[in-house]
Amino acid sequence: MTIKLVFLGRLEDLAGAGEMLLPLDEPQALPAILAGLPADLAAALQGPKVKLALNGALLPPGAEPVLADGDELAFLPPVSGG
Amino acid sequence: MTIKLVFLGRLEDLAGAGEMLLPLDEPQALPAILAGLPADLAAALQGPKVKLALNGALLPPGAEPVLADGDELAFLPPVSGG
Amino acid sequence: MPADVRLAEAPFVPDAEIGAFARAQPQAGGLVSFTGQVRVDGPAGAGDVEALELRHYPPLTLPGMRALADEALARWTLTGLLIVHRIGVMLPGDPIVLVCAAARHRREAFAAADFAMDHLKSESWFWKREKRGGLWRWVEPRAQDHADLSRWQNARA
Amino acid sequence: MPADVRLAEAPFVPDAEIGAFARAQPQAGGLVSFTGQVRVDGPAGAGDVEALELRHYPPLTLPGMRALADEALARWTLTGLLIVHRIGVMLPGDPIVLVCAAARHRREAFAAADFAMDHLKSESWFWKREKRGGLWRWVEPRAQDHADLSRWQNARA
Repeated sequence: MTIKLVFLGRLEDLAGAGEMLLPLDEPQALPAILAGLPADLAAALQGPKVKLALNGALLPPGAEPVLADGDELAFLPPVSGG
Repeated sequence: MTIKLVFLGRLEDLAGAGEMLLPLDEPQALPAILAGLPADLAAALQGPKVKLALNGALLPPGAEPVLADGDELAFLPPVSGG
Repeated sequence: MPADVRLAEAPFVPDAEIGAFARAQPQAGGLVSFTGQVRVDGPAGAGDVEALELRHYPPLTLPGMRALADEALARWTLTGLLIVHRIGVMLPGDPIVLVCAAARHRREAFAAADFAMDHLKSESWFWKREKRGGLWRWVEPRAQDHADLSRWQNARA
Repeated sequence: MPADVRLAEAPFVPDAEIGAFARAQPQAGGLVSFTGQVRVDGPAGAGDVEALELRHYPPLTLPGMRALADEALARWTLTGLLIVHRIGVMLPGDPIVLVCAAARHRREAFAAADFAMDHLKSESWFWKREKRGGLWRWVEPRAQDHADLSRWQNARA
């Protein structure tokens, strides 16, 4: 199974790409997925102002989604100002 | 000598024309000029909200101009709303 | 930066004016326009406005509009200001007034356009009559206009 | 009356949009437009913005703009509302955003356009980067945007 991570704004620069496809052996919770990423990226993705959207729907703060095949998880840093 | 009276807004309807040329024998103050006009028009021209402009310049409230040859006196009722 | 202030005796095209104004304002980050037009009241009815006429007093009208523009320029930092006002007889759908304000920052453009409209509506030397059911009738001042004006009498709103 | 809400991937012409919008609003007495454009900073300098890019997240961006339009329609009595927002790379002078609001009465048109801009700027899903001196840099949130938003959190402003 494969999941897709999407990085917006400055998180894209940190990740080196706007999207990342990850193969998974089985559904995994977010902390386990982050543990497989470079430490600086994982830290930035867990920043207090970063919001999450699972398959296009915003998650409430503190949600710890479990990702399965085909899921898309977007990391949304604060939007830019005027 | 001749003076010109200018009537704006609904005062024009009352006066029957937008302008009136009046021959004068000598310079006259406003009350004497108004005395020569139809009573209903004279009353309307003296309404508390009617402003006066002499030769294109607004007069302060209560001004009693004396008009001489070539003068133009405009009677300006309240302007219309939005 | 002088304002562009005009009386129009014939119909004008607001979007053409807005486009020309915008192209002259490359330093602006934000441009606000207000267009006032003679409303079409929907399916024709006896009470609808058939025509509108604006009369003015030339020695006062344009100088008054220029003074208003100067006040807006003094009050906000604008890169440009345009005021066009129709006089004469207008039909439903015709533009009556156009105000465009441009500024580096959008709040100044909004405030200046809003300010100019409130003052144009209530303090400019225009007398308006409307034709309904074939009869012309002068339009009286509105209390709302004075309320609108009072918004600007304290600090910079 | 549904709002017309669009993302534009290529340059658009605000005055053409404004004109088409206005011609579809004969029942409106007042139309307000706001155009935001990439500022030209004057004589070229090393600190000037050479280009601007807006990225977005498609599953959220347009739905969020539509929800904002619905909120404006619920809050004011409008005859029409148009929101067009660019995405992608823009150059100085290019339009970024256009909001048009039309209403029978001008104050509602002004308020709705102002409200839509405050919310578009601070709550829409756009991430902006600027190119200066050949280098791209992400633009951070601004405190001013939150102040702008707070204007709308009490009663109908």
